[in-house]
Amino acid sequence: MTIVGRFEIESRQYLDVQGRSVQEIPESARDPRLLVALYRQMVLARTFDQKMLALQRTGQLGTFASGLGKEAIDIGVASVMREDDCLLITYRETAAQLARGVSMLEMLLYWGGDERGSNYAAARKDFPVCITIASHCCHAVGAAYAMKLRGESRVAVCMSGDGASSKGEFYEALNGAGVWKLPVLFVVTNNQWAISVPRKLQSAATTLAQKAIAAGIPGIQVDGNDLIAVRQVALEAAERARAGQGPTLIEAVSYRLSDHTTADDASRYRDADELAAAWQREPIGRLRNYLLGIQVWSRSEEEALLKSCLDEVQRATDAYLAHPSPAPAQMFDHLFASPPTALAAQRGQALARGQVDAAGHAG
Amino acid sequence: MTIVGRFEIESRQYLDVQGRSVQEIPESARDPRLLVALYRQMVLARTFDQKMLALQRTGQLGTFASGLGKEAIDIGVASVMREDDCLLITYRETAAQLARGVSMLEMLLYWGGDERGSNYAAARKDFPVCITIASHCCHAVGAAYAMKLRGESRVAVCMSGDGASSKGEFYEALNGAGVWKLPVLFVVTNNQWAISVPRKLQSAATTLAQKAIAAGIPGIQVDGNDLIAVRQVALEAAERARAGQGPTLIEAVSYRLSDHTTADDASRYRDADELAAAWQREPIGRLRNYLLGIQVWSRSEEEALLKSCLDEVQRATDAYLAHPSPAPAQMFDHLFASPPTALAAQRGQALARGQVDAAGHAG
Amino acid sequence: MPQVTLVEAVNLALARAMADDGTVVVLGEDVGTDGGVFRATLGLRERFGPERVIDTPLAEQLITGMAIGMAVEGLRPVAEIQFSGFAYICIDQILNHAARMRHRTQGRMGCSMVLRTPCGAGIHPPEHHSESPEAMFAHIPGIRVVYPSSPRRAYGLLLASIQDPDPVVFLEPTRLYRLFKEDLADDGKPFALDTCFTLREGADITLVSWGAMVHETLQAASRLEQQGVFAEVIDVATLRPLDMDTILASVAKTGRCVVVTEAPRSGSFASEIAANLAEHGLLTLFAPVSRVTSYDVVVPLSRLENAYMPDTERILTAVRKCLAFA
Amino acid sequence: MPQVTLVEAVNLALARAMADDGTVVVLGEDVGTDGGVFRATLGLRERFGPERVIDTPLAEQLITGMAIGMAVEGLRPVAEIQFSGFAYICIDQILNHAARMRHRTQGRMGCSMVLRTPCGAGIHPPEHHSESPEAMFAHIPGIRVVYPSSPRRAYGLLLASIQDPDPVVFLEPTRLYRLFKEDLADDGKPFALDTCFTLREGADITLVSWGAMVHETLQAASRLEQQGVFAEVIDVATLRPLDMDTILASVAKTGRCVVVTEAPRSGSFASEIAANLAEHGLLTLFAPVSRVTSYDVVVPLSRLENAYMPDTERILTAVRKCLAFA
Ligand SMILES: Cc1ncc(C[n+]2csc(CCOP(=O)(O)OP(=O)(O)O)c2C)c(N)n1
Ligand SMILES: Cc1ncc(C[n+]2csc(CCOP(=O)(O)OP(=O)(O)O)c2C)c(N)n1
Ligand SMILES: [Mg+2]
Ligand SMILES: [Mg+2]
Repeated sequence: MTIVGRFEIESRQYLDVQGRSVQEIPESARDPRLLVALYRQMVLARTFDQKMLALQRTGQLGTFASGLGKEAIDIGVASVMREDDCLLITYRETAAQLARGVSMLEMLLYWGGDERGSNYAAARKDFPVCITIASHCCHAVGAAYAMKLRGESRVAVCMSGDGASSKGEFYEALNGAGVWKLPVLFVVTNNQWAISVPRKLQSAATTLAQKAIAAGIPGIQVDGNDLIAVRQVALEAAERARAGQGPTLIEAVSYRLSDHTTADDASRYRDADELAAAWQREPIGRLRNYLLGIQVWSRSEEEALLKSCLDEVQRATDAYLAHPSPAPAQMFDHLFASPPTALAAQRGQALARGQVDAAGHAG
Repeated sequence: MTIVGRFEIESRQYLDVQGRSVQEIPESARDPRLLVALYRQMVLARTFDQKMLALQRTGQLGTFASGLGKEAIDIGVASVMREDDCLLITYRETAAQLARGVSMLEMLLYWGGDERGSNYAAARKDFPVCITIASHCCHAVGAAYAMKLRGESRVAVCMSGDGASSKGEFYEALNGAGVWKLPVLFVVTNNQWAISVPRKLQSAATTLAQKAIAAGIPGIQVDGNDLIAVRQVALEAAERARAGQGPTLIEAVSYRLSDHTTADDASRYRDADELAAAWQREPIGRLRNYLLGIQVWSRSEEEALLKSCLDEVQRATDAYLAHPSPAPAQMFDHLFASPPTALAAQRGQALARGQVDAAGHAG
Repeated sequence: MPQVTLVEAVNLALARAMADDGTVVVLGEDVGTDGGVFRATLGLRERFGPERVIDTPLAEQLITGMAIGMAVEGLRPVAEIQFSGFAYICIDQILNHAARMRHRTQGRMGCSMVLRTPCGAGIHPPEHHSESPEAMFAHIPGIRVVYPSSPRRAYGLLLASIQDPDPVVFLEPTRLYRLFKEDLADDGKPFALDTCFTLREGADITLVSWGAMVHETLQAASRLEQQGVFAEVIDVATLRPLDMDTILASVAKTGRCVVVTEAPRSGSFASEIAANLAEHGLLTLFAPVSRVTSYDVVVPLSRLENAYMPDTERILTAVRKCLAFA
Repeated sequence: MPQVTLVEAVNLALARAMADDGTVVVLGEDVGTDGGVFRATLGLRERFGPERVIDTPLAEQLITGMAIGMAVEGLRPVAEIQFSGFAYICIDQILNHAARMRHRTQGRMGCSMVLRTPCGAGIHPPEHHSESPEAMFAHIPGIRVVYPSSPRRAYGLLLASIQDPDPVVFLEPTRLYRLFKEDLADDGKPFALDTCFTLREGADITLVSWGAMVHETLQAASRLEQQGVFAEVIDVATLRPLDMDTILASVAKTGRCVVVTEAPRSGSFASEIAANLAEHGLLTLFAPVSRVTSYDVVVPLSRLENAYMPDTERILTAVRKCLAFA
């Protein structure tokens, strides 16, 4: 029998579910200050996430997709990015955005239904939230192509879900990035669910990392609840990318601890037991145990952190609730770089109507 | 290092380029009458193909995509299909269609620009030519789903090219067929070129068979110039499919010996040497040598075959050239099962105009 | 008779069609265990099994292309695209294949399938969930485009669409899914797929609309009646093939017409109707046909949704202008 | 001045844009070594290198999506879709992303890209190579749609499209690619992207068209002149944003209008123009606006192509009817 191709998919873990190291901690995670800083980001992200859910429940925010359980993936991946790299996300990467410098106010505005929230003051190169699943994977290829063409050592990082890995564009993007050896990291959060569709109905592939083989690029699985593993795997991929060695697909295995969005009720389609088991593996407690174990973190620091996170989130919330409403002109003013005259009449009409609305004459 | 997936891609060959067996000939190719019959089909297909090219050059046929060099793939694959199976093709599968019972007249009409050519008298279940690359891969999944739902032991066979394997729909189809374990054979003719784009620019994957790994389905490479290998690999896949064991991806490695279509001039973008080398591997001579070697075929039978093929092709050509032109009503009459009244006026207008045209008053 | 919402009517029609015809299958993202994100397919999986109520991978081209393959092979698939913004990717398969299979094979193969998708703005959702793509679909020869605006019409038109031997794009007004209820007999009776519905008769002006905007249009008509103006209200409902006869007859009577749609103005289906009126009804028109539409901008996020969409007030303004024209 | 064909003009504009601006890149299937299946990109790879003239895998969503990513990152990509029938799959990326990036980010990110594709019937090609998708693109807020009908206009409009900071869908009339030549200076001068071209002046009737049909429309105008009828001929060329002012001014003068398009009738861009004329020009119209279009059927294979498309005769018939209307 002639074998013309042999492939292996590795899976990486450094911390077990109790937060004990199962193999030597890599260089990238040996600085305790860094680990503590990343831990702080994870806790802040979760605090913010819970606040967003609360705001939604009280009618102060639109539909929102919680990132509960994926903090290690977001923060681990963001931790290897440089300021001028470029992040492309779906709707569940609030934690990564936070780490990238997108402000809480901006995210609140966006999820509150105001486009101004995507005009990030920092993170100017990061793409806005992409709702149409997997379509942004192709954008990442284009962005990375531009970087490579200009000889930059930047990378594009494209995050998506297990559901996204079934879309044609996901595959076209991986394949294209492989052809041109582009500096892209495709990070798939396999949280086991795409709304109500379980992982096994998305694909007969036993891992999602093996989707890389179709594109002839490296693919690796990582424990997505293990910050150290995510960071290390992302770092290796980013270094390869910056060195001109092309793209990597990273499957980060985790679990969606929340409902799909605030419009969803996951208890309709999944077991309480499965959810309870998943909580045992969640990333924040795991890293906390590790930090406590190596004695770079204490219960009192934990308490102070929680309080400061709550304060910070509350300040952003107050700013959000006090933020002036968007004006109807906003619909028109950035549609084109310079608005065509054909639109001027419609703009006038909308503005006049807005004034009527404001004066309370119409619904 | 934890390995969570290991994969191998096999490549199959029975006849070397000289037509000598390199391993034991499988049961499926031991009946000399069958092999001779398949050989006859290959020669007939090539004769027909050359006639189509000649007709095009003399303005009697539209743009045409020659199947020169892929006769073993088409005939080998078709040879494992049952009458009530379903074939889905692109534009280069004239040989397969011939083997399925589509008449030469029908194919001439189609390539001559007349939809009636796709109303096959036999092969009623076979899909018509699909020009939009890879879109038919999803149709194959749907057809196979219907077969499985009804508990039939039929299979859908979907043929496409190396270029097609870069399309999202190709991948979505493989992935879906894998999820439901559907009876589909995806046969990719890797003829090294997609118009002017060489195989290595389509994908960094070293084989196209490994695209199956992304979908969690079996993938295998086969020498597409070796009829015996193609038939055997297709048979194994069809048997698995009929037994409910799901889809297979077959990469049949061959070479496009012709220009892309009659509208193309391949000498603009590829080496004469590469082409000459590919001719050494072509499938018809190889099988002929084998048949001559095992003494089930003779030079005189060859001569008689060539003559009968030319005759048969000429008869079809005569019938084609004598065939009445389509009438404008044809545009309207099968658009819907029962034409909406809203279209009646337009139909009347077109028919009236047709009469004017016929009377020579307008261009 | 039970009172049902529009989305319940869709559910009843699906259940009825599946019960009556074993070849009907439902497929899409989350249509199975979850019963669809809007619950349109609720209970179908329990009743008809996972083989006929198919949770698909997240892949709209696969969903549409599979439905085509199924239809050619003799099933009657009803595919759901979860939100309208993800239906644009299906145009390729619908236009290049579903719409052409019968013509391409000169009748050898048909494509009896339905592509359902919730459409329209006004429910304050995330981006891409508020689209009005009907004009694009209505430009495609070889398909039907249906867009009901009440539970009863949703039920009768969906049954007819599933039974129809040709492909149907079936648009559902998300905003009306649960806005009001109607009596529904669940009698399995399909409606005609080529006839507009005259919802209200009147001699002063014709108001033409479809989808969720029918709601505001009816409200405008009520307001007008209080002012002594009697508007005829037509729900186009079957955009393709378009029943211009009913619209032309109404305008021949009223001499004035306002067409209301939630889609952006340029190239909207309101333009098609206005063009037909101008071509075939010019002599009966006392005033230009007015189109009340959304602006030619991207559907904004929720905070500006109301400023974007037409409302009763904008319809009334157009009507007043039309009535004042001399 | 050299005489060039339309496809040569496209080639010259691409070369000029690439030479003047190092951020311009060209991508698509077979655009590199082969110079494009119609030779629109001939010689560019030799001159500007394979990094800027990119042969892509066979993947239209990748091509379009990549172009968007490139544009956001500051390149000016010109993507080629090989034939119009394969451009429908790009609607999703164009509509959901290219058209929205600037608005979505409130100006933070722009999307300066061009999507070129050859359009229209009449060259006897295989299926899916004869489409007229302009109405679908012209319905999308946030993009420009350009459709030149002569070498000079192709050159000037393509240069302008590449320089434009926003996304442009640039449709090229395949049938005119080599039909005739024009003098062309290759002076790098862009044309305005929001102004119709009045190709011929006349006071009796306005003929409006775009793309390859401008050719038949001009022929009709010549024939009419022989009969003493003076037609004003307008090439819309920039369908979006639409310059209605020029058309309205012409119709205010002539009082009669025929709109000619190769697309199937229902929902065609001819309907948009007719609707606007009926709305804003009703009082100046002596006769209904007539639309000369293809039928509402699938583009047939080559043997019936001529029976399908409008021709000079059909335009003349419509003109006669329009002139006779009283
Ligand atoms: C193209 C497209 N189809 C459908 C949807 C609706 N939808 C939103 S989220 C979702 C599931 C996504 O699952 P996954 O990719 O696993 O991401 P997760 O939500 O688990 O983070 C679906 C179907 C969409 N947003 N885009
Ligand atoms: C979706 C789509 N894009 C582009 C084309 C134009 N086109 C026709 S054949 C071809 C190359 C196909 O290559 P491959 O799949 O390898 O098949 P081959 O022609 O080699 O048999 C292209 C780009 C098409 N028909 N469909
Ligand atoms: Mg998921
Ligand atoms: Mg090929």
